[in-house]
Amino acid sequence: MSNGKYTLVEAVNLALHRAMRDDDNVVVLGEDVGVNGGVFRATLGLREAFGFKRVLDTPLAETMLAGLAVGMAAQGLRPVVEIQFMGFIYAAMEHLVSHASRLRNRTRGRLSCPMVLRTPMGAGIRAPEHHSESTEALFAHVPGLRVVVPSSPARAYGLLLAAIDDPDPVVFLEPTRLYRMNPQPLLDDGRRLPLDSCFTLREGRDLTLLSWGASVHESLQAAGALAERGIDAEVIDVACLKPLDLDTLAASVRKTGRCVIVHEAPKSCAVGAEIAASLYERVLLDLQAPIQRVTAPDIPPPLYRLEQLYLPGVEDILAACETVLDYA
Amino acid sequence: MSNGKYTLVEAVNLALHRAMRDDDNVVVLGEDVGVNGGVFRATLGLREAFGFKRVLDTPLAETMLAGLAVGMAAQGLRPVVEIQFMGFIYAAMEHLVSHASRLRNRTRGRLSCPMVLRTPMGAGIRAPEHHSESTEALFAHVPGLRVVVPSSPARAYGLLLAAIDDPDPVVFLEPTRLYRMNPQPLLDDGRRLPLDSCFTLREGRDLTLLSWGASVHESLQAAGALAERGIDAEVIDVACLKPLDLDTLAASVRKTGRCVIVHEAPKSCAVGAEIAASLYERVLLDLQAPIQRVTAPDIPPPLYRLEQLYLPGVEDILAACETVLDYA
Amino acid sequence: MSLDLPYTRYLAPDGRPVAELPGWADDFNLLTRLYRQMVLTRLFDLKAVALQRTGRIGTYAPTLGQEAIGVALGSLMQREDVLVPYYRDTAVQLLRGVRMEEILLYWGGDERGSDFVEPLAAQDFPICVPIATQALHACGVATAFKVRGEHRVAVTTCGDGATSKGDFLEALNVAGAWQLPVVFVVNNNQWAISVPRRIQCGAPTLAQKALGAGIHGEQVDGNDILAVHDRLRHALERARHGKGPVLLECLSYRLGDHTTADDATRYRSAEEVRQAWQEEPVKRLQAFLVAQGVWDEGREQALLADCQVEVQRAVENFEAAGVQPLGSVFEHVYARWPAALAEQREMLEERLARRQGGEHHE
Amino acid sequence: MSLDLPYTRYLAPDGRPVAELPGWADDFNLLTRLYRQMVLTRLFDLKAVALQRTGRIGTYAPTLGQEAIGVALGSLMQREDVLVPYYRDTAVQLLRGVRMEEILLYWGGDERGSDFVEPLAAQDFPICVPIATQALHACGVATAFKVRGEHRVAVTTCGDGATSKGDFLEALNVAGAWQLPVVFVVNNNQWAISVPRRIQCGAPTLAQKALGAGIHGEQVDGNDILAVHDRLRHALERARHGKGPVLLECLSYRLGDHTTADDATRYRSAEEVRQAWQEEPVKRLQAFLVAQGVWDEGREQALLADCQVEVQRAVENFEAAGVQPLGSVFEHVYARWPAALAEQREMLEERLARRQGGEHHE
Ligand SMILES: Cc1ncc(C[n+]2csc(CCOP(=O)(O)OP(=O)(O)O)c2C)c(N)n1
Ligand SMILES: Cc1ncc(C[n+]2csc(CCOP(=O)(O)OP(=O)(O)O)c2C)c(N)n1
Ligand SMILES: [Mg+2]
Ligand SMILES: [Mg+2]
Repeated sequence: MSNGKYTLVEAVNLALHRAMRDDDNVVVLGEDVGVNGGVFRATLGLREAFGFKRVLDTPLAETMLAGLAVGMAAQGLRPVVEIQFMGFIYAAMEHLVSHASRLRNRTRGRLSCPMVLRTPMGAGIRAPEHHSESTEALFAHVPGLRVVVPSSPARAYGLLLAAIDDPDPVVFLEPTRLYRMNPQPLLDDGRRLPLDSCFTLREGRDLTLLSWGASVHESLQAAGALAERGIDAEVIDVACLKPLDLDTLAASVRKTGRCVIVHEAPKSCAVGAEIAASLYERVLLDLQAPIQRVTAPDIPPPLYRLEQLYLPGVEDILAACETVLDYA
Repeated sequence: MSNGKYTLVEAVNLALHRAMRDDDNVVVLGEDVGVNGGVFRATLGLREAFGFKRVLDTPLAETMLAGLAVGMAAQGLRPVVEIQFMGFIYAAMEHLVSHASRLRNRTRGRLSCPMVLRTPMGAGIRAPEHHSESTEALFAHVPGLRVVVPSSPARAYGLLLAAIDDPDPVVFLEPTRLYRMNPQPLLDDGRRLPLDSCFTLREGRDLTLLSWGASVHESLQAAGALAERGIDAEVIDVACLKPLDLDTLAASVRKTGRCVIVHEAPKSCAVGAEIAASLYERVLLDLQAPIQRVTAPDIPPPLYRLEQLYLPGVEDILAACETVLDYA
Repeated sequence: MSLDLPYTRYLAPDGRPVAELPGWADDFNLLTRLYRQMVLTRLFDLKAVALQRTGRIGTYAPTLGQEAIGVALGSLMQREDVLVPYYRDTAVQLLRGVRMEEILLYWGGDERGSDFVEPLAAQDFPICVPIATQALHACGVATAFKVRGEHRVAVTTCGDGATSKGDFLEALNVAGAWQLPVVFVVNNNQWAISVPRRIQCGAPTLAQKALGAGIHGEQVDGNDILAVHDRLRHALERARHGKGPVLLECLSYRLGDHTTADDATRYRSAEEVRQAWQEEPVKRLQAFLVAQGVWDEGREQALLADCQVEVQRAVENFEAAGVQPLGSVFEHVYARWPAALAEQREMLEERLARRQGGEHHE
Repeated sequence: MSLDLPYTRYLAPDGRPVAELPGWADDFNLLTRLYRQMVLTRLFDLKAVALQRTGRIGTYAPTLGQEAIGVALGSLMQREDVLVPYYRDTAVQLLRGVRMEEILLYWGGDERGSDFVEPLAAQDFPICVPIATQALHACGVATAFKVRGEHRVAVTTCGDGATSKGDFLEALNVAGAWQLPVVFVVNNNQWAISVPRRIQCGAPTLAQKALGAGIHGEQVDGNDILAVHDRLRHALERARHGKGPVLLECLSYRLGDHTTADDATRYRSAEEVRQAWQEEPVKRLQAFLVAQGVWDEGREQALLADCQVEVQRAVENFEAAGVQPLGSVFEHVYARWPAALAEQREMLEERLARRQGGEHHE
């Protein structure tokens, strides 16, 4: 937090401080979130500032974390759960699918579930086994959930505040690869960002690059490289994966006629498929070329020596851009 | 099983008997699978035929079921787990994603996980809450798994035998709505069906109807109605959702130029999205109209009084067919 | 290892006291109120089964023979407490103010059955079908009480089968670690569908699962409402006053099928069930009350008549409820249906238009 | 409730006997073998940390101070038994025949590290990172033994934190219900990253989690290899002979950071760690052996020199291993890569072609 600049993880921390200060109902819980401030330090200082009643170091159990949050949220608290890595979120699945996402619907609005489940996602930091997952598609398929992935400090701050405010459950996925990259100036003004809009990071007329999470950065780099060749790429951070802001995405592709989707998750049945399918439904006649998906292959994330092979790289994005640009 | 005709659930039962007879390593486990023969009677008679050592009534715990199966499979058994309803499969997720699907990969082939996890899926039988799920997309996204959905007694028989034979983990989803429909003749000859091919149920030249599970039946009915109007629909049971036999699907759509995908799961990020996105990648120029998806809306399955609203009906499929046929 | 966990029973199956009764057991007003409520519950429960048999509701999970547990619990919980029930909780739900017609709506496939109108139940959870998951929700509710410093208790119920699932065990553990104001009531009715108690767990009691979590556990005769009431009262007081959670294992028997979709004769003997009928809670309390001279055939007949009227009225209300507006399927998925998903509502409207004539929905 | 679970300790922290030693404790051949193995483990472990510090492997979970548990276990398991370990099991893995270079490969980001070449470990599970999940795999392995009527034992290890997770608790329950030949070894090293033991569980011991599952549980001083060895030997025999599972809680202390990515000074005092060093297992056994006259400085120096050579050789083998063929990422996902996914291999080949020059992979 030197010189008013913040990394993404510091922005998360700032938002948590802000949310806890503004609303006594916000309670943070998870493994190592208290004294240790989280293994990535996302919850640093919260225990000191808000006490052990609102910053709970829990027993080690992810099913429990999600289940507790459902009960707390139904009581009007706003629990913010940290799952230590996305690879350990699966035990929380039953409570997310069968309860958190439906409590409001099941009770015709009598009870609701304003909880946030935060977790670091993605590969690329030479982490141990099971620490490199991008399984956002599993959540984006579940009606009643929101799924949000910030890719900059400012978006992390504004989206997390909005997620905590939101009256419904939000799965909030924080790309570990970006946690400590590029500190950026940030005003701690409590401003929320909308939870169902994407962010156009760069306007362009020749093609649309759609991405989220850490891949946004390779997409921006690819756009930079294209610009040097006189090609004007629009880059959109999809950011909110459920619900999807298809109107903005479609408008962009309608304009450019060409689209490349970039994500870190394995290709099959990922969120990229939904975006592609939906775009075709909306803009088929405007498309100059088939939409390309630049993704990980359908394999588990390899251990770190080969993880760069798994991650879509700038060259891969550029190759896909060439394909859509050259398509006759 | 009157007159050599079998319902889908009887075909499952027949396959289980066959597999257990042919291979001592096949072991069936789950809640109520033993004395009771399963709540749908899919495991009827197995306990009597193969004894309590190979037909295990278990404590009530789905995480445990999946975890046990991983350990058993690594030891060379071929566990066939029954999850009582798909709505209770989520607790098994961690073991499916982090272990079953990767044990082979993690150990470079030293250990493997030839297990089958069977579960009844889908709505339409006026079942209680949480008994009407179609969340196949959650599994179809996971590298290392196979996901199979039979939609006839013969396919249930042949695909289940193949799933049990398969050296890798298979999620086998049995549409409850079809369990007791239309008994069909079946030869108990042990013939396996391939696990990565779809089934063309009806050939046609005007449009392609792609579906799986119970929706296959509405798709066939729609094709019948279209035929009366002189429209010749090809109907394909996709059946194997992971991996997807895209070659066959693409060939059909290349031929017909029009495609409607029908499934019971909510639309967003479902398997239909992957099929559509992949087809566009392959056959964009052959398409005469955008692919239509006829699905459930993005809502939890309603309790049964309104479940017919949730399920795609024949009229809905016909409307989508009209859209693709009329597209200019 | 022999663990001498407490086991409480006051009344023998024939209603005769087998131990010195607790002080409050001479409050015959209370006891007849409990009795009336058990009878009402039983009649309503039988009616629900009958409604399923004629197709007017869907699958239902009868509470037959297990009324003492829920009636004791419902009569002891305070207004400010929160119930986090499972699907075999008709008895306690009725006492929490959940209306009979709401219970019928729920099992009749209508979400309004979980939108309890009575304020008493306004914070109670709906029936929980995914086994044992409710135990964690109750701990979350109790955590909220603790965070806010409120003297309220979260009470959760489950069956014997549920005690094998991680959720239940994780819940015990966190309840013990945090000394949460939560009471776990296990209705050990000896069966989890077709799976007998002995197959669930190798321990002689389920109550001893409390020990690994460092919480208090004990057993009661779940067919003896005096025992259940007495020990539950202690458990609730204890939890309410910050003295920690309790696991109360109530030994009962599921006299009916698991649900109306089950056929229990497939997996248990008629003899076992006949035996169990000897132990059932309604007759037991009745015998006690008759022996005390505070109950007789006349009162019984009057009670039955009253109950029938009440049940019948509920059935009429249920049948008058009609179907929810079809758009309701979207209304409560999110607080506001996201604009981004507007297309889906249009899809549904078109679908409705096509299906006009109503042949597909009731 | 006071539960008198057994607790075993033979040697005080200074190595002096505090109880009558078990018969086998005069087998100084065995004891010096155990001692040598503990020293070798410690040196290898320190080397692994050093390799991480210089970027030659990734995150590593040191076993410093907990060597007695794994060394006792590894020396007692039979050839036919199966180990289902967690990530802090360098000690036992080495005795199971997992090669040092394999352990380095694993933590160095290379799957070949889980493809154990020694036949002894051929059926052992790889290191398990998702906490407690391995406990169920071990029960599955034990189920296979039981189904086939084999007299083999599945042994699984985990930390204190892991005992809170449903998987562990469900595993205990099914092990008890089915009387599986499985031994659960809990390395209670007092910390789960920054979370102290007391926050995990309200019960005074973790061993008593056995009671709810109806299985045998006990505690040992995990820094006293005589105690660990003795009680583990009993546990394995018991399980092997069909007498049921055992939960053995070994009280130890994590002298190092949780992993090389952790900084334990953030959450625990130097004083606590200093205290814990007084109890550590290597010095304790050494003191005992010296007192028995079977160990001395000369032997110690020779041992250290031998170990250094062995560790150094392993590091060289590790560094000579090179990178796996890149296509290996597809080879083991399925037994055969599905034809339907052929396109994905092509995608990868193109990706490789583009990245030639190798700037993106080591
Ligand atoms: C997670 C989950 N698994 C399986 C089921 C299916 N199921 C419904 S009730 C039941 C048995 C429960 O037995 P128990 O806990 O003893 O309660 P009881 O019904 O006997 O009151 C099962 C297996 C479910 N509802 N939820
Ligand atoms: C399911 C799961 N949740 C969280 C983690 C992250 N994590 C890794 S180790 C650890 C603490 C484990 O403590 P303990 O069980 O005591 O074992 P120890 O590391 O102390 O030996 C945590 C929370 C994980 N690996 N798996
Ligand atoms: Mg029961
Ligand atoms: Mg520990």
